[in-house]
Amino acid sequence: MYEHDVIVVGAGGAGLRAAIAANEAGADTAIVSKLHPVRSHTGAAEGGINAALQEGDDWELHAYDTMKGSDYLADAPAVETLAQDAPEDTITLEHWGMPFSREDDGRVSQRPFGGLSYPRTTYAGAETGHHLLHTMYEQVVKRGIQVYDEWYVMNLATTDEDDPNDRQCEGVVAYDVQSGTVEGFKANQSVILATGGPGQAFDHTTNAVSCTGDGHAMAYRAGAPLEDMEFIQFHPTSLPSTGVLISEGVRGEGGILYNNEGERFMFEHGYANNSGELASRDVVARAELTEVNEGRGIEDEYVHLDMRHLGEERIMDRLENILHLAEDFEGVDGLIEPMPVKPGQHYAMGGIEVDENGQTCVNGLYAAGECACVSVHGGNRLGGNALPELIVFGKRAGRHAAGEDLGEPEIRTGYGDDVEDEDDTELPVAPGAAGLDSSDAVADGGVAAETGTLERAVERERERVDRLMERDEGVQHAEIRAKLQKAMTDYVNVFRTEDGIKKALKIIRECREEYQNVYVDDPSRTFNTDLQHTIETRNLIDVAETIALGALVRNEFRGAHWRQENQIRDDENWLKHTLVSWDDGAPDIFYRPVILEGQDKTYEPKVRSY
Amino acid sequence: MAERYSSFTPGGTAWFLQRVTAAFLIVVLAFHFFLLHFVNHAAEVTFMGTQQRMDHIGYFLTMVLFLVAGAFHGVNGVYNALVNQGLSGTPKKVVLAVLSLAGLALVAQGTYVALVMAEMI
Amino acid sequence: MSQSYNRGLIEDFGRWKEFSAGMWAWIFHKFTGWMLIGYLFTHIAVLSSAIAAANGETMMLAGEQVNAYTGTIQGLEGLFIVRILEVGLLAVAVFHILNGIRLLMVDLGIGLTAQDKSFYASLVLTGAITVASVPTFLSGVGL
Amino acid sequence: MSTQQQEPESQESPQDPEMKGTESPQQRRLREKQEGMVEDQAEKETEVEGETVHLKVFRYDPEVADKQEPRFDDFHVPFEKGMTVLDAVMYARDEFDSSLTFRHSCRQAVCGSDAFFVNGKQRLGCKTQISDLQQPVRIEPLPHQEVVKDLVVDMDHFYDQMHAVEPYFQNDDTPDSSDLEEQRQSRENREKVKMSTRCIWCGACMSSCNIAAGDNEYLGPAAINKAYKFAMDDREPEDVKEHRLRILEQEHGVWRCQTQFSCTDVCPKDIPLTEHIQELKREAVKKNLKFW
Ligand SMILES: Cc1cc2nc3c(=O)[nH]c(=O)nc-3n(C[C@H](O)[C@H](O)[C@H](O)COP(=O)(O)OP(=O)(O)OC[C@H]3O[C@@H](n4cnc5c(N)ncnc54)[C@H](O)[C@@H]3O)c2cc1C
Ligand code: HEM
Ligand code: SF4
Ligand code: F3S
Ligand code: FES
Repeated sequence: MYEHDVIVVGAGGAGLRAAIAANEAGADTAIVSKLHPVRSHTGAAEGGINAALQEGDDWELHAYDTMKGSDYLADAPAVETLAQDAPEDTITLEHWGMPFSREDDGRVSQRPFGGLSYPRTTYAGAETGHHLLHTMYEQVVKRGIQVYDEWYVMNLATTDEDDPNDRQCEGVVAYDVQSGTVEGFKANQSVILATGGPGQAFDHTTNAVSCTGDGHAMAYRAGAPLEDMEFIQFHPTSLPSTGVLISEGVRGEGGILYNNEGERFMFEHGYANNSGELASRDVVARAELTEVNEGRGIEDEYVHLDMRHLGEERIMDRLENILHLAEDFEGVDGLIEPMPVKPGQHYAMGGIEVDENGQTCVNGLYAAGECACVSVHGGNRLGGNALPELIVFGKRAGRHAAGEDLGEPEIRTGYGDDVEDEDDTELPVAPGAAGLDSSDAVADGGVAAETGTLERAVERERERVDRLMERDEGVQHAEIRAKLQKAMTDYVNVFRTEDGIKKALKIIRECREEYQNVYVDDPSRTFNTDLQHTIETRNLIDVAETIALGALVRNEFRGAHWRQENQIRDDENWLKHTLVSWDDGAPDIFYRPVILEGQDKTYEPKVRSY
Repeated sequence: MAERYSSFTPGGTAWFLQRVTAAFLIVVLAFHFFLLHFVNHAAEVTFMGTQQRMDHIGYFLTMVLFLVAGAFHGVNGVYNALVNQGLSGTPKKVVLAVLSLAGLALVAQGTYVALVMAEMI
Repeated sequence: MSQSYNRGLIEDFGRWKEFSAGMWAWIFHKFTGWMLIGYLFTHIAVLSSAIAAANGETMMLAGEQVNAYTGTIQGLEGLFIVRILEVGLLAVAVFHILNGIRLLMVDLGIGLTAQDKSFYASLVLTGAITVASVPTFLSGVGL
Repeated sequence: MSTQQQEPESQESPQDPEMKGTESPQQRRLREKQEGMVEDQAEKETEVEGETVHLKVFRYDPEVADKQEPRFDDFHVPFEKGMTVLDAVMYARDEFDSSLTFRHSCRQAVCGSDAFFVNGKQRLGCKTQISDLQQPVRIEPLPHQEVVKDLVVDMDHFYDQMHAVEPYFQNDDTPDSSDLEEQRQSRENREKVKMSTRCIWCGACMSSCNIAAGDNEYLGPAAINKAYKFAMDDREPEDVKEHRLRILEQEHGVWRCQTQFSCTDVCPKDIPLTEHIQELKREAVKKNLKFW
């Protein structure tokens, strides 16, 4: 067993930042990550970090843009914290040596990005995330923070009081990928989840193979609700064959979208008469799919993104790596031909419900980064707003987890008197646990005091691994995963219908049942990725279900979430967050109102037009 | 971290001299080859001829310098090659000593021969 | 439990087929360097016959009484095998010089992107110069 | 530039989706030909289309009886246009043998997990098109590193070397971040370090270097390049730069490099590693000469 004050699960941007902050606050901090830190998916972010740095810009504009971009589903206190802290935290990165692109006078460059009223996206070439990740890892090395890399966290060790708000997270159970041993990690103060996105729930995604929503699923099963899971951002410009992302930077610099008739459809078909290609992502993604659906797509699948007119010099200066991506993964030379692009799953706005300090309703359990939902993105994330979220809320979570006082949060978490808990949506199948395998962590009926919570959790996970390894026939996880991904992409994609979502829920149920018979073929304990992926697949099922449930109940069109049955933003009924919690193995849906009151102004919902 | 390298000695000087001698050797070696195989044929070399050439103080000095540079360059090159192959500890010290001695002997003998040729002894 | 596999010598020597230009250049440069220093020692040893010559020693060469130095050198030069060795030495030296120039350029950071081409050029030039000099080296050798 | 884009598109007949479906790949190829590009590539592709790719994959597992002695397994994977080596091994794993083990994550050449030894060269699996390779495609774990299992090698030594060069920015004198004041850096200077900052820690370079193979203590090209990134960054003060050079000019530092260039050849991020190492050698010499 290992023991530290603060245990950070995940070593992407959020995890590293949290660890640095906790370490600076004096806590003995350790990072446990299934990937070596520099392999985290933050490294794939291309575009940049939004921060109001320049004269003429200020945080209030940033907050305003973010609220508007979120389609008024973000919580103002979170958004304002983000906008206020982003500049300083970005400059801190610069002081840590992050190689930002520069202006002639030697200051960091900023570029325009979709949905922003001011060019405030701070960038480092077209590989901002790579530099962010590496710069922060360097600081982790400098501070000598302990990193357990290639340790896969399987579950949380949480006490099992009835009310999640009374539970305490005491540590995590992880297994060493290299050797296969399952061990407990005791957290004297707190556990911070920073496990990134759940993109693998879909089959066409810009996310890495490792983005399997483990943190979501673990927190969910420990009793922390998942918030706004139906809000999935589909990026309008991913390469059709692999899902590799072509940065929004291309459009920020002036790249143009064409359909197969050579029309600049964003304008010519009136999707966004003012901003055109720079309208927010959901608008552009829907526009592209509409073009394709109406027969104006190329090869019936994608549209063209053209940047040739920018000139070689500018492209080489600012978008060089886009050229490499298009060449290596699609075989297209962006200097002489337009690049094929289509929408791909990109980002999950929702996540583990936390307050401004990163804390969930379970004591001692924190979340930060893409796996968390403080709610700064609401219904739709603006490009360049995730990286500042990592550093701002990663840092806050780290400090608070290490015991620093950051003031009372304004955002509430967990089940409480401010939530609305009635729902008459009919479900096609019973969601949630199917049989033994899916019942979990918390409520195992044992008395917490007798043996330690962590010891019991470790025991349970060892048994789970043994069970998976012993079975030698059944289904393989890859089959289940592929089925799940296909269902999500077919039915819970950019365009959503009630029937479709219900079909998806049925398939998810089937996946759960099949998972009862899942087995791991590889008999070895050494670097058994088969085992790891099998455990991940189960997490994906849980996460996919919350996404589909959220999508089913929210019958309106807001931000990235579009419903055929009610294609308007329904502020009267839906200015509220969807929350799903794992209540004794069955999902429980409830709602919490959006906080639109900021420090000194209230954000009035306006029509979102670009 | 970096401390574990602190007991080593910087190797820049030898590296630099290896390049300087190389640059010098290019010129002199080419000259030497040309003179003794193309202008005068090696087969027609006589003691007289050699003595004549060596009488020019410039030529004499060039040849001695050629020798010193070549000896350093060659011996240092061999030493580097061995060190790069993972020679370390006592064997490394021994090799250094042996090579240095051989190099010095080479230069001494060569210089002596040159002095004789130049009829200075 | 976990234990890893060391592929041993295969790693170090078994992959020569997969070597790239720069690696071959390195090996050849090493080889030629060693040859050259070896020759330098021999060369000085041969030239040491000058000491004997200065002391007035003489020897017989092709029926003539000549001094020890002239005799030694011309005697050696008279041998076919020595001439052949000399051509070899020339090849070795020329390659070492040419590749040495290449390496000096590399050290100065010039033309690094053409490092493989310059290696091939060194090889070709070495071959050409060697072949071209064969007549000169072999002229008048007493067979 | 912008003049050549429309015509080919407008040649398509969008009215009839079926027609379009059948014609477009051909037209695309036509267009590519018109634009004088990738001709031979297109030809190559039609050759392999519909065929299978023959993979020979290195297998080893210390725990599994018939894998304790390393062996090569053959897989025949259906070829698809644009297929990468990573796609191929993933297919082999998901369809044929789920115990086939390799690291991978991003699928887009940024995480550096999947450097393999493919047909005799260190390459990133996700960035290597199958159509560029001769068959059978032989896939092995990175040479000069111990094999943990199948294509997974032990990276600890590589990480140790990366950590040995004090791989973090050092400047005690940064402006106050609450004043939102950044350190200034000229564009030229940022340009100078740009390539060096791209390293994704894949270890391909280290694996390809003979010297690193023979001398375990050699810092290796990636670590030296990491140090270069800081040493050449004007934002770090002079004394830190000297300190960095002192680390680098240790015996197992830059002098060990014999300019074999294989690191530069294999680097998937096209970092001019040899050039950077050489530049540091010169810097070190310059620094030493100052004291003569
Ligand atoms: C292609 C792409 C481009 C993007 N571009 C931008 C952009 O320009 N601007 C912007 O603001 N945002 C961008 N984003 C979004 C942003 O990059 C991500 O939201 C963000 O990087 C997520 O960071 P993270 O730290 O939360 O998670 P990640 O970086 O994904 O890290 C997750 C970490 O958790 C670990 N982990 C996961 N599960 C487990 C487990 N079970 N046990 C142990 N460890 C675990 C992983 O090893 C990893 O270290 C982009 C995203 C993508 C995919
Ligand atoms: C004439 C021009 C010459 C040039 C330009 C030249 C250049 C070089 C260079 C640059 C190196 C260093 C290689 C490295 O460390 O990577 C070297 C190595 C060496 N040189 Fe020369 N050299 C020349 C002549 C000679 C001569 C005359 C000798 C013999 C006396 C010689 C013997 C060696 C040896 C033994 C090495 C070491 C090889 C090894 O690494 O094993 N060189 N040469
Ligand atoms: S320098 Fe290149 S080859 Fe070496 S680790 Fe970095 S990216 Fe990989
Ligand atoms: S391969 Fe090795 S020898 Fe130098 S140039 Fe690269 S580090
Ligand atoms: S999978 Fe990330 S680099 Fe290849």
